[in-house]
Amino acid sequence: MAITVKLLETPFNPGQFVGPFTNAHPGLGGVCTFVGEVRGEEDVEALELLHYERMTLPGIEALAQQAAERFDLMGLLVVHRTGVMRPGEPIVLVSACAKHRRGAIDAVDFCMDHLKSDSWFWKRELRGGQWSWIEPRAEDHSDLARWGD
Amino acid sequence: MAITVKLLETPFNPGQFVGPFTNAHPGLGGVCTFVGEVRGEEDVEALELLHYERMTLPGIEALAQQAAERFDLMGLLVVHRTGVMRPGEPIVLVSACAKHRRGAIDAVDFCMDHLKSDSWFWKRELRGGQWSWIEPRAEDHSDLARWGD
Amino acid sequence: MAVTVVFLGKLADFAGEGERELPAPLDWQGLLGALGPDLAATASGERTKVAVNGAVLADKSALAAGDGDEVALLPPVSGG
Amino acid sequence: MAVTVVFLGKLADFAGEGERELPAPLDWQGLLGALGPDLAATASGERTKVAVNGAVLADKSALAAGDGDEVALLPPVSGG
Repeated sequence: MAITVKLLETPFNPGQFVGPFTNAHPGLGGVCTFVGEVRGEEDVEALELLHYERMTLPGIEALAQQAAERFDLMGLLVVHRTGVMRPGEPIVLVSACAKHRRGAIDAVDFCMDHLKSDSWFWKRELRGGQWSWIEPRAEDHSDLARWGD
Repeated sequence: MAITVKLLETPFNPGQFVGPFTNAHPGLGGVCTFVGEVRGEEDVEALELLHYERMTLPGIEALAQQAAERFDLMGLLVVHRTGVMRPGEPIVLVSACAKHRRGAIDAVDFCMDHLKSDSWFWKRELRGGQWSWIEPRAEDHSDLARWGD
Repeated sequence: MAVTVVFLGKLADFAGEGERELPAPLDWQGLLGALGPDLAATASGERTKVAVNGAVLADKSALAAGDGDEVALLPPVSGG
Repeated sequence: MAVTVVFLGKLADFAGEGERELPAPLDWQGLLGALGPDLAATASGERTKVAVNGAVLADKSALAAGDGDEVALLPPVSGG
């Protein structure tokens, strides 16, 4: 069971990670991948994701470890952007491969729910030339409740 | 909301479909993709997927339509192999893009559960030079029960 | 003047062919009679569905196929 | 002889800087006093967590940082 976690400061192409990740696990039954992109709705010009290097990477690695223990996986890959992003740029990629589809799909779902609300990221948006901080959302807590945490 | 369904008789590379599919939906929040591959466990040398052209394609198109009505999607892509496949070859690809991740992930999960048990495919495996038919599994019915069908 | 009967999945193995022409019109008893006892038993089983021109019959005993129709015998689909 | 205090997210805006050096040793009351009333009120809020060298304190009032330690003030993370 191989876990890879990367924080990237520059734009990335999901395909460049998913292809090699899939090829690295011969014998897999399925691979599930989620890619989140910066939405351009409501005149958002840019999004900035700030992190605390000392805690953000270990935090995501611990989450990946939790997912690996909970689901029957062969490999798990998490790639997360930091810094300033423009609408349409990928912000997060989670890919899980497993013998059976249920584990792969559930692991991606679990990681996304937890990444969104448990990770040490602070976001701000640029609209009309003004940066403003994004507050936590109640929805994220109901997402977590799905997993009984 | 764009639905694309393809049945392919020859091997395909998932990346060749997912990249253009994602690019075709600017403004998306996320894209979830599941790729199933032929497992090589227990000395399976090859898998053959037989279909009934007249019903298989319309059946998958109807399933995709159902998913589009049930989840809030921007696009849905289903690619399915037919014919003889070797271990490691992709057999199915489902990709959904949406404004929000929940719809994209749930749509992929829903389509996979239904494709596995509701589609007009008959499978046989080659082991030790002998072809044998694969029977339905009880697990597929419990997968469907998750969706209240 | 003919109905095409299509055998899917392992029914094609049982039948020894993928399809067969039978004279029209063809009803359910006529089909069972033409298939012979082994295939007829499988076709009658609850898990075998019958479609005419791509549409599954709710009640296969109501089969009424005419000239040019395609009747498909569909065993249960394989699991994942 | 110094403790580095790191301000994350919007706390950096409030503080007007990303980090600040404070004399060691540093306890919770010492930190609040050094931050000034506005930042101290935010730091004291239930939703602001405190980490020392990357580990979140279960009880931030038990802060006891020494020379070379890094104290981080972590506001709630942003939703998706």
